[in-house]
Amino acid sequence: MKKLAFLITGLTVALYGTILFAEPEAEQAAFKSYFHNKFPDVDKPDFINGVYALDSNAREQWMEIEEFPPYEIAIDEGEALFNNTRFTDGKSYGHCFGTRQHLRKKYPYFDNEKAQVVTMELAINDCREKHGAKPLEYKIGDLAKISAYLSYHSRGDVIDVIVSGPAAIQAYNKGKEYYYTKRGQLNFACVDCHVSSAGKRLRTEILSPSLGHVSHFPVYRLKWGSIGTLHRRFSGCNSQVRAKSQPGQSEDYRNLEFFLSYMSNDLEFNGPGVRR
Amino acid sequence: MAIKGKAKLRGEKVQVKLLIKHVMETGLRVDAETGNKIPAYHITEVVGSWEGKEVFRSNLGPAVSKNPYLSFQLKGPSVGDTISFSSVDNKGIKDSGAAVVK
Amino acid sequence: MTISIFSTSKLSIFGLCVFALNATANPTNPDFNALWLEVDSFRKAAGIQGHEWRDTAKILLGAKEEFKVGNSEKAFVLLSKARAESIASLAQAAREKKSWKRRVIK
Amino acid sequence: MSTEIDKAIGELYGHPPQASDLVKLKVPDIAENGAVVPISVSTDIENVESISIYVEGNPNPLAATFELSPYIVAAVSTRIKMGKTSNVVAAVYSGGTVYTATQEVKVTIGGCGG
Repeated sequence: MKKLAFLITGLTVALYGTILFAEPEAEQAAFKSYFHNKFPDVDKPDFINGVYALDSNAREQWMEIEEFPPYEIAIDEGEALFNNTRFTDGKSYGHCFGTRQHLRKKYPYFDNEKAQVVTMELAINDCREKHGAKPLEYKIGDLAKISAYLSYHSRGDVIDVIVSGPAAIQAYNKGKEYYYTKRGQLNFACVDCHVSSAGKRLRTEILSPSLGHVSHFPVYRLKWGSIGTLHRRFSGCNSQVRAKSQPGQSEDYRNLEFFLSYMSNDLEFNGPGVRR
Repeated sequence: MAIKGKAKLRGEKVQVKLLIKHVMETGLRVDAETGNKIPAYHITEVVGSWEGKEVFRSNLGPAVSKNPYLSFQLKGPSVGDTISFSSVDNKGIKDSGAAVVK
Repeated sequence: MTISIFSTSKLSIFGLCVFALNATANPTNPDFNALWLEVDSFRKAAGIQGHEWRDTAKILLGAKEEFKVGNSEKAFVLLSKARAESIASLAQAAREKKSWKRRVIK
Repeated sequence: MSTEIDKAIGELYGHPPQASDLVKLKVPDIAENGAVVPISVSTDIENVESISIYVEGNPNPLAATFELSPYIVAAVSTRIKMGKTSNVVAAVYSGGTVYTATQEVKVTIGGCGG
């Protein structure tokens, strides 16, 4: 009898698990096929190039800038920071991360112990704090440079975010809710600009598709004149719809990154990038 | 060295590209906090040399983009040669860099 | 002279209207601080739900500054604007609790 | 071409400009962002001594000059700032003559990109 109860419990848990999983997987498939159907002329892997996958005039200028992109300076500076920083305990970033290669694809992931989404930028500051150093600013500057350097050495790796277990699914769902929720005085959700309106002009801009959004960060934006992280861009989006933006690595932004990255699974990382 | 250079042999020509870290302040922008104009601060001159000879010279104004990019083509250098660069801005601050022809 | 600067129609819907505000011409209206605190609490309530708007806090600060320098009329105009914003953002938060689900790509 | 640019070219080279198909100017019709507009100038004209770039709408139209040595092929590129839609002029100086090419670049003010 006890055995039977155990078995039933086990089955229930397994079944429950399957149901929980089914949702993100099905949502990912629907998300991808929406974009594939909307833009049948775009090669699937090309979605990592954002708006440049859709607009040839913009793509040509972008390619010219990519010939010798301004973010190369940031990569060099990020390399120096990553390799030369010695914390007060004598340790370096290498003690936290080991190799610099293929790091980007480990993030974002759901850390069950910490019960939260860990992004690469969060991990960089965790490393600093673990070794007695002050955390860096999350949206700009040195952290974005280190991120650029590490992203550069993960180019070509494939986005492979795993959403597994109830806590991770909860984080995914929170990210999803954030993505689809209207905010700000202009009453816009991420989905309003970057799904049905992707490829359309909003004033002078062509709106980029959400599929592949996370692949090319951090980016050197011509508008910024500097390199910035994904969360800097998130806060820019908030601000553009006149919603209060959040600090970098806020729980909402991390969950959003988790959701968006999962939506772009199987695409390649190609950061850092140049964007207008 | 903040001037990053790349030099690639393509056929008979060496394609030289360089990127210089510089704010290239136009002198027209206004500091939002103080209301004062931010003074012009930009690179004025970039020189490229090969085997001790000056082969390229460019004068830049503040209308060149932040982190200036320049590209030109050279006839003569071969793989392994060094092309060196130097720049100076309107405060007299100098910078340099080099690229080996690949 | 009495100027009604706050629209009360929206307020009653959300049960947030605890008073009908009629700012009087008295430049040292003693209620300003209480009203200000209330609008600020609306702003914070929207913020907790992730729905604070970009400029509400700025407008509220502006209202406080104007009141401090004795520019009461301007202060109340700004406070009214902040109030409208914070109430609309609370409404947005309430509405979005469910309506985001309709937008999920399936 | 504006008299302003004529004047700037006259000041630099001491000769008036003349439009020429031999000057190849490559700029976008619509700039992605006025802060960074890629521009390339090349020509088959021989013995080029100098190439210069002008932006009509900028307070100081002369953006950059390139002094060429015999080792240089007359093909240069850079990136320029443009405050508003205006003509961009490339001037090529050879043998006492200034040859020019002009093209309009539309500049739209940035909003959200990504």
